[in-house]
Amino acid sequence: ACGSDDDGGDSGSSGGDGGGSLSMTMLPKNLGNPYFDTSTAGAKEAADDLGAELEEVGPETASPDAQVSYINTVAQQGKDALILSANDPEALCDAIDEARSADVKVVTFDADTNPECRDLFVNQATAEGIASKQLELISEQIGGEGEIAILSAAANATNQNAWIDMMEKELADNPDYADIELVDTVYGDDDDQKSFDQTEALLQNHPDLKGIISPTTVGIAAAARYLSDSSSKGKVALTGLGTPNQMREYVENGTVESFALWNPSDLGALATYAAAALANGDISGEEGDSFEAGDLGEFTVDADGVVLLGEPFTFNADNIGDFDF
Amino acid sequence: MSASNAAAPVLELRDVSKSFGPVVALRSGSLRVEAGSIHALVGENGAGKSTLVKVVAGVHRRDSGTFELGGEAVDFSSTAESKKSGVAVIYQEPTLFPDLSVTENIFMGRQILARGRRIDRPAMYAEAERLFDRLGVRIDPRRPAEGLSIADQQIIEIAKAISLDARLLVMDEPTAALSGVEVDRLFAVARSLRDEGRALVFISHRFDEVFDLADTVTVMRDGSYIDTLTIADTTPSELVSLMVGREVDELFPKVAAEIGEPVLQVRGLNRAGVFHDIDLEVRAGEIVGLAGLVGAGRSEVARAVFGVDAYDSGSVSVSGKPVKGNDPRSAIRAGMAFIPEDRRKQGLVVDSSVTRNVAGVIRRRIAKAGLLTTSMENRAAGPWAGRLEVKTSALDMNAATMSGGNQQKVVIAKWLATDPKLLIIDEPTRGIDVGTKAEVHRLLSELAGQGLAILMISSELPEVLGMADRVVVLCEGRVTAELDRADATPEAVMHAATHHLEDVR
Amino acid sequence: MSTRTYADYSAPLWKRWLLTREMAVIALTVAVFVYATINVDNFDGPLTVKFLLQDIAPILLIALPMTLIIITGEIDLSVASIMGLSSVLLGVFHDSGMSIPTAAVLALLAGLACGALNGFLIAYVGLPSLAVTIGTLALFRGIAVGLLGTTAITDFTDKWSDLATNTIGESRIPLVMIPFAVLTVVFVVLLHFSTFGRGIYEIGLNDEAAHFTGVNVARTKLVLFVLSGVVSAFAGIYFTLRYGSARGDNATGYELQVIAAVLLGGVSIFGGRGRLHGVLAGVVLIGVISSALRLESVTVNVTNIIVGLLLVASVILPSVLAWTSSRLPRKAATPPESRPTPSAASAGV
Amino acid sequence: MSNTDIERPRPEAEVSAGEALLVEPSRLSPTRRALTTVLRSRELSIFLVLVAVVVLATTKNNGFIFSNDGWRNFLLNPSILLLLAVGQAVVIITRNVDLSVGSVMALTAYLTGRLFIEMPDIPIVVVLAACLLVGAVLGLVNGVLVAYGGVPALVITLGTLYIYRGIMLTWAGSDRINAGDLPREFLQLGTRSVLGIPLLTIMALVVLAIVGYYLYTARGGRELYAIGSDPDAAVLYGLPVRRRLLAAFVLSGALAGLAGALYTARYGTVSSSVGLGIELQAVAAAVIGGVAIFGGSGTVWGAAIGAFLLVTINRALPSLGIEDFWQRAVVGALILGAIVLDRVLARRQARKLAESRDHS
Ligand SMILES: Nc1ncnc2c1ncn2[C@@H]1O[C@H](COP(=O)(O)OP(=O)(O)OP(=O)(O)O)[C@@H](O)[C@H]1O
Ligand SMILES: Nc1ncnc2c1ncn2[C@@H]1O[C@H](COP(=O)(O)OP(=O)(O)OP(=O)(O)O)[C@@H](O)[C@H]1O
Ligand SMILES: [Mg+2]
Ligand SMILES: [Mg+2]
Repeated sequence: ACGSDDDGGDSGSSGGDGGGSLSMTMLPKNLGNPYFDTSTAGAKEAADDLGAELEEVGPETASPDAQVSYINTVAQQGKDALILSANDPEALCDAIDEARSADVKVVTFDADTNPECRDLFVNQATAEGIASKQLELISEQIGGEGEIAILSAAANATNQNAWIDMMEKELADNPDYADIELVDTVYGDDDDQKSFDQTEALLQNHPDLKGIISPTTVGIAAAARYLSDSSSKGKVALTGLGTPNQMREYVENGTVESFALWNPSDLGALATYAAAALANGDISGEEGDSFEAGDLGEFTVDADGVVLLGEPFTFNADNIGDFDF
Repeated sequence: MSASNAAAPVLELRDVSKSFGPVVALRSGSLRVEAGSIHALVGENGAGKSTLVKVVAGVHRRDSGTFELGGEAVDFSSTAESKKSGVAVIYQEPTLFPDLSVTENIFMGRQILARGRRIDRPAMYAEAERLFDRLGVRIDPRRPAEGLSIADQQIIEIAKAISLDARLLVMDEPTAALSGVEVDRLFAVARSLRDEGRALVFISHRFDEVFDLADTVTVMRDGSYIDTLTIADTTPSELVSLMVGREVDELFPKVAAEIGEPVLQVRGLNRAGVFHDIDLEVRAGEIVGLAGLVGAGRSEVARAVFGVDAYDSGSVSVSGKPVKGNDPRSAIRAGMAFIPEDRRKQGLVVDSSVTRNVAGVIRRRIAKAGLLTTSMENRAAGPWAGRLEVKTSALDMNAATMSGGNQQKVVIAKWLATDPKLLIIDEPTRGIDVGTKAEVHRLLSELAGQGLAILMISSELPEVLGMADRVVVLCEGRVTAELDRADATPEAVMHAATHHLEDVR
Repeated sequence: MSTRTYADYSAPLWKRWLLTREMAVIALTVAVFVYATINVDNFDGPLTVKFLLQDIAPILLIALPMTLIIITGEIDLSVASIMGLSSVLLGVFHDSGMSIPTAAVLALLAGLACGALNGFLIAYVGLPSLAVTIGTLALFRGIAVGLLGTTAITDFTDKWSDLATNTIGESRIPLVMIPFAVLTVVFVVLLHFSTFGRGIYEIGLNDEAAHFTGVNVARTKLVLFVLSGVVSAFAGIYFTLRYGSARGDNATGYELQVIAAVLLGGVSIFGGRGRLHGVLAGVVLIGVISSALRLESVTVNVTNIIVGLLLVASVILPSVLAWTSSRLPRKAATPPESRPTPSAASAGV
Repeated sequence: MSNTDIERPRPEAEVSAGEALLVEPSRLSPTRRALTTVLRSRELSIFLVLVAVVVLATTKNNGFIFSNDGWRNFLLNPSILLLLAVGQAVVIITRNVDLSVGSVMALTAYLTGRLFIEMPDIPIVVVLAACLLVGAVLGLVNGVLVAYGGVPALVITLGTLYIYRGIMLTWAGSDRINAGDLPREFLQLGTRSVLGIPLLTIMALVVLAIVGYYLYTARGGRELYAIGSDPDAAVLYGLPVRRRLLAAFVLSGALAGLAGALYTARYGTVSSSVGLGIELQAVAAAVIGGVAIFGGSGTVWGAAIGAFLLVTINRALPSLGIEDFWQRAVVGALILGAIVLDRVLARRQARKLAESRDHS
């Protein structure tokens, strides 16, 4: 690991409150979401590594207006950096602008805002990568033909929508998937009970459904729980993006064969390193800038200020025991 | 009915007092009731009878004085305790639960239980029917109490009380709404209860009933005990002078006024279930008394005339100009003023200041472009409060803290401030002490003398007879007599007020 | 006729103004503000006032008509749903090619219609406002969510969004405070200096007596619910432009925040009591507390607990005080002078 | 209206549907009377609406009810709301309201998870009892403040709505409960069926039956109605008003507490949004089921059917080809329809009463 860069602390920042060290705020979509709990844990480790101060705040429910207040607070506090997963690509921009004019560096992770609004976006995986991974998994599980449906987060969740678009496009274009029909897309709003009920509704309204893709950790866990004790268990395949701890039970009992995800902890850590690099003035967020991210290695900024973490990883019964997050 | 000291009276109250804030409702009440007797309690409105009853019932806690039941000192803090000690009370105002059935109302809290502490509805229905048979009435024990007439509500209260099997039964004006036949049945029941050795307290304004039923009578005046007499040794006129404490004539300073043009004309006013074919006329300078039993529909007629209630058909006009129905504002514009019977609920906003109350109706007139300030209201209200000599230290005092008489003055001030042509006044002196009563009467006479037309509703016959130039009698929502001052004897009015009932039953 | 004269007031001016519930709330608000300025880092920063006012603006706006409604003894739980509906309508109309002003006028009209529906059912059909507005809370929100699903419309031009976020000139006061100030003046005059306002208090204290003195109870209530609908729609439009996002679930739960602030400001839920300056202080108090706690990185849960406790305390305290003061004079009361007559002997039969 | 209805014909025999309103004793036989009462009841009409919704949805989609999962979900999904609606109905009958039930439910849902995490071997019954108890205590707090503070329940429970949820969220911090934290037998509680009826539904129905029976046949139950019907008269009458109010709030709290535990069993996870806004649904279920918001009338049976209707409509809308986004609008319309209908019927009854007085 590279040592903490103490004396770079106040360069380029309006000087936070702590004397010298960087102070950053982590603002996930909402609190109490296991996915973000994991990413925050990663971010905290990275912050410790950097000798920076990192604080997590956030709303109870994933809505953009609740996030705005927290972004405003960061502006008031004059923090060095804000690391944020956006609940809406547009709605936060005014507040972010205000924070940036108070010299706060803004890094989005997991879910982006419009590229003009923020300094950097740390992308977990390319949208194409995520979309095709999930299609690959579901196709494998249902034997390449039949009806499938998508259980997403909120209908205006940026990243989910991007993935769904990609999936639709690929389903139409890729001859391998010619026999797969996407019959419905429903939204569980990253709310547990709603996702659960939506799963039920999907099964009820599409008796011939063969598979469900849920590209959100809350959704896949709720759907798995519904399936695991319904008569559709084993008949309807389920895949998507989930965390191993939440999904372990369902993989072990056979409800779910495999699912994908990157390591949210790494994602949080990378976002933190990127934010620190920006705040310290090591990089400006231009395409081609590169920075060290501790154990994760060196990363380069791509077009539109995007930093890519890597390809998603597939979890299944053989490997799930090796992970704990 | 524990076997306590046999010589001790069932109920003994000595020097009991009770105040509500500044209002002294009961100054020094005393009452001694023996087992196996019916004890009448008489006194004017506001004499404190109901307050005394409520102390016995545990509704109010006395401020001082002694209170013994069967020789033992008691101090009830809830009605549940008094019930447990064998006291049953029929309150002046019915206290029924409108959503529940008649039977449930009778047995609430002490329902007949079957096995497993389960309420035994059939047994309760049977018992209720037995009670109604004893009272000689037919009421469906299963129907809800909602929508029962006042008389039927009162009968249920009576059934409730006698079913309690109490050693002391207090009845606060139980007969006010009952017809002759119903009263007779009630009295028969009361006598049989007395003969079983129970004690009864009976409050009534009707002397014929007091002399018919009671053995002993206690007179109260102004919150204080005056005297206790055996019925055999007294006469109605003695009771009246004890009650009033002065000559009755003095109470009604009627001055002759010149009677002018008709001001109020009511033609064929109808409202299903309430009143029918009401024709009324009140002339300038005239006081018309509207008499009848409680529940006869007098207040309803007045309310409909003034427009706070709707009517189905008929017409109301003031000085020849028709007044829109169900719209108090157009009645006010036409020159009507209405002093309702329930001061605290309808006449006043008791939690508001004297100013706000007095300026309540005229505020649209004193406002400039719809805007007004408290000082504008004070300027307008002050003189009116002064003319009626409202006893208060400042105009921003809440009306809630005032005595009933003063509250009534505030209401009168509020309406006189509108400079009306017609004043409708419902129970002008209810709950007002004797001194103020005379003041109110003098004021009404004076106003009539100045050419105001007055329609006065009163349950006190002497008041009606003493004040009115003409008496219109209502019975079951119909006009049954119209008597000139000369013809209006108590007998004539009471006959007209009840004959309809007796014809039907 | 001898005419008495009276003092206008029973207590001197300062007592009538300072020893009030409203002043207590204002004092508490000032105290919390001063405390936060001294002790909370960055609370004294240049952005605080702006953000604070922007955050509480919708609540301030809706609290105005809500105060009047609660003073009449009614309640309007549907305000946040009307905000959501007007937000969605603004978005949908704008999306279909209308200019923002046209869409905003239509959204305001929709708010008016919503308020009129509430008012009609409550004032003229005579239904309890609690039940009616629980129903319309679901209905209006349901229409909003139904129209837009969970998608959002976000393509509002900056020109209009800036109106909602910019400040007045160089000051730190957001532009939205101008319409708010105008509305405040209107509502203060309406409630405290007009015949209509006197009627509002009378209805709350005793609607029967108000009816008897010629106050048009039904029409007054209808007007208030209509005002509430229009102001809520206005708040919804502001909310939409501020966050640049028209969503069906915008402002969910705001009704309880508004009501909490109004009650905290000294308005009695039974009606008849309360003043606008207390209410505005109540809104600011909650805003200052949340803002200060957010700066201290205290979670919103703690803020909610504090608001809840304040609310409970604000209704319980007067009862407790009344109870204790009613106990005191009881002991001090002197027995009334005893009358001569009563004796057991004369009562003997 | 035919004369065959009459057992003891009388000269002026004019028996109408308004018979029950007459002052004099009814002339109908007890069975007929019971039948008219049922036929005219709000519970029946709302039940018929429920049947209509189910039939419609089933004709469009057989699986709505005629499939293993369809049948199970039909019974299972409303159970939690049913518990809350029963408690809420009891409180509303006393002319109060309990807005804190959603927060109480969230608190005990989290408590359930915590208990299993701290003490993995704890018996399920103990957890259920603990949740009932905690709910009862929270309800008691509401009850004490309302009954002894003499302040409106709306304000108090609005305050405790914030406080209880705040406590839950502060306590939970950022941990949430996952299915993996809970024992399998407990999760099965949420899904197991006995004789084709889910266990959760059986529990809810048992509670419903007990409360319904109590309200109808116990003195205490009837006193709750009396208190709601006229609180002042209840005091004058000497009913133990405060004690009964406490009991009503404790019951509502305890049932919300139980609902929290069952929520965890059913959904397996506890997030911060458990029970958010469900208080208004519980009030809505009661109101739709015919419990008057001003107290004194209505039954828990009605509230239970109301809860079933609300949840079932939600499930049926997609089958009927309506996006489920419109569900809340339908619920709102239902509530308004229910209270307007009540008012229309009450007015008609009042008119009949007035007329019957003229003829008597
Ligand atoms: N709760 C109360 N608060 C204030 N004053 C009261 C209250 N109850 C009674 N009073 C006042 O106490 C006085 C005595 O009232 P009470 O009802 O005992 O008279 P009453 O003899 O029963 O009269 P009536 O014959 O009209 O029934 C009245 O002046 C009344 O206004
Ligand atoms: N709660 C009620 N429900 C239905 N009808 C009622 C009710 N109370 C009164 N009535 C009816 O309204 C009519 C008028 O009653 P009300 O008591 O107002 O008459 P009143 O002559 O003014 O008596 P009071 O001397 O008490 O003022 C009566 O026919 C009565 O039966
Ligand atoms: Mg009396
Ligand atoms: Mg009357």
